[in-house]
Amino acid sequence: MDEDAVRLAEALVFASGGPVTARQLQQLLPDGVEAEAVIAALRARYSGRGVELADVAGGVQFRTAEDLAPRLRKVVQVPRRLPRAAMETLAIVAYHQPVTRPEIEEIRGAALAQTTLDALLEAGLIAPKGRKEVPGRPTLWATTPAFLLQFGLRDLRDLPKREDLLVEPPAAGEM
Amino acid sequence: MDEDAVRLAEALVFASGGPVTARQLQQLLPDGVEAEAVIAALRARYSGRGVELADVAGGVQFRTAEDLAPRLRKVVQVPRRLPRAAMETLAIVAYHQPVTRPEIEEIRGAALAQTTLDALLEAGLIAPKGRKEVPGRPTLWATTPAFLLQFGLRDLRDLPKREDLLVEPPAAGEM
Amino acid sequence: MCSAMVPTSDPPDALVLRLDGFEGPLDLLLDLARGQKVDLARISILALVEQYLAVIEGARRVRLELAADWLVMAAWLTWLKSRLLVPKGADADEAEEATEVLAGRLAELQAMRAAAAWLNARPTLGQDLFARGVAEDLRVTDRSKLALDVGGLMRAYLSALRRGAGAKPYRPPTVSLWSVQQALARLASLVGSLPDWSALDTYLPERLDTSLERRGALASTLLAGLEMARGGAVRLRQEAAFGPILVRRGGEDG
Repeated sequence: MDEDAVRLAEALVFASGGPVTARQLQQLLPDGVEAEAVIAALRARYSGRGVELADVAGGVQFRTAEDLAPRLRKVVQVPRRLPRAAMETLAIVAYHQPVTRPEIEEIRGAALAQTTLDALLEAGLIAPKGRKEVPGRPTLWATTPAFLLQFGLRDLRDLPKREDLLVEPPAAGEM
Repeated sequence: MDEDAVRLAEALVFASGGPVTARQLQQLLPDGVEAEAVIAALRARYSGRGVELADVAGGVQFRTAEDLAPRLRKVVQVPRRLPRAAMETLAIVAYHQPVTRPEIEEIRGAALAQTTLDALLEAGLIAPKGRKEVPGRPTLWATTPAFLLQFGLRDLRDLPKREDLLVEPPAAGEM
Repeated sequence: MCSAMVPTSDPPDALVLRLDGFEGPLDLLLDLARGQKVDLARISILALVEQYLAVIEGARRVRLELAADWLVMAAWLTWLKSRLLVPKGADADEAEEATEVLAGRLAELQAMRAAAAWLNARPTLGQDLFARGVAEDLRVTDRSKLALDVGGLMRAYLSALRRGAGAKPYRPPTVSLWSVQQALARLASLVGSLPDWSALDTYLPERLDTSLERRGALASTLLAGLEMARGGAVRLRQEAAFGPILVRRGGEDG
């Protein structure tokens, strides 16, 4: 195999912004040199190396060898914030637990979407805790140990007192 | 040389795109394997190939071999070369950094055109670096790591000494 | 680069001056200095000054609009020339100093231009060498963790309470007042069982929480008493002004 052609193919695949097709390579090669053969030679050369020639979307591209990828992979943690409605619901559950969904809606003055409840359940921050013995027996909700962990609280009593929070108690009609 | 370590270094430097420092590599290597030695082995392996290992901006980076450039330019997108005024301004920033715009203008004996500044900023070759504590607090300019990468410098000390520059003035009409 | 004077054929001796080929007076001066083909440290400043002034003079002759900085430089060089031409005297030091400043500036520009040329001659990334076209991103973003803090929880609680309170329609506080009708019914049912005089306020209902309710009930009971007294069902008596009002069943002489 023509060493110069392999070097050129190597540089082209390396520098290209996307997969390189045999046709693209062929345009750079002198007459009589088959792009397919050059690519095959390049593939053989990189076989078993840290980087390998992979077939992707109609072309070839260098790619980290599969066995090395996990060692190079870096996990970047980007914590997400809860949406406002979920945060408010969580706060109400924390202060009023055990509390029913209608009670949460009453306190927030807004309907509680199922997705909001699901988000809190999925995050393991709240859990059902029995049913209220009133007609319809609605589920009672309470915070979980994961809630304490997440907020770095030892105990629910570590939360600021409601009275400390509300400088002016919400008198009816005032707020 | 530990083949696994060389493969890992190869994969890391390939995947990164930007320069990889010996320290970064060292963190991935098992105890007792010297990053510097691994890099040397990798450099030797790629010597004379279509892609070579270069020392730039405090680390190593794979780059295509220089002799292939004329052919690669046909298919790889090449940005426009910087105009003379921009190159001179860049040289002044490189040698006098951190430097203010009036100081650059003083050395060139000409006003610095906005388009020149924009071209250097857009190419990411210079960046603001604080302000000079004189009346008006003008912005100070300095070169970036991209400047080192672009011109293949390990660090700013790779620039020739000013005295050496003056020994052989470039022939008129070259620039 | 050496395009300060581009000779044209018509008229043969005239020069079309293109100062716009230069980036300012210093650029032109450096180009003229290089024309002397000697080390910058040994150029003849006087010759240089004269060349510059000649170029500017020529430019003005062809009525070119000359930028201020070209003329400022010309004026300064004219001054320098006059100092250089006078025999050694008081002004010589000043002239020497000015010459050094000019030579220093030319040397610096020369150096920077050489540096630019050196950079330009380097194998340049993106021109002569190419880095990897697409870097592989081996970073994995983990968004499973939640960013929560007690402060945010408090803010959420307060805003929930505010909205909850704001969402309720305004209802004036209900006050239950003892009506005259209720007082009449109560008085009628009780007065028969108490044949003797008794204080009217003993006929008030048992549960009166506020003084407003108490005063309202007292007024209603008085009105009920007066109404019943009018029909003769009860008799009312008051011993003294503001004294207790006494009530008993009517119909019999007391």
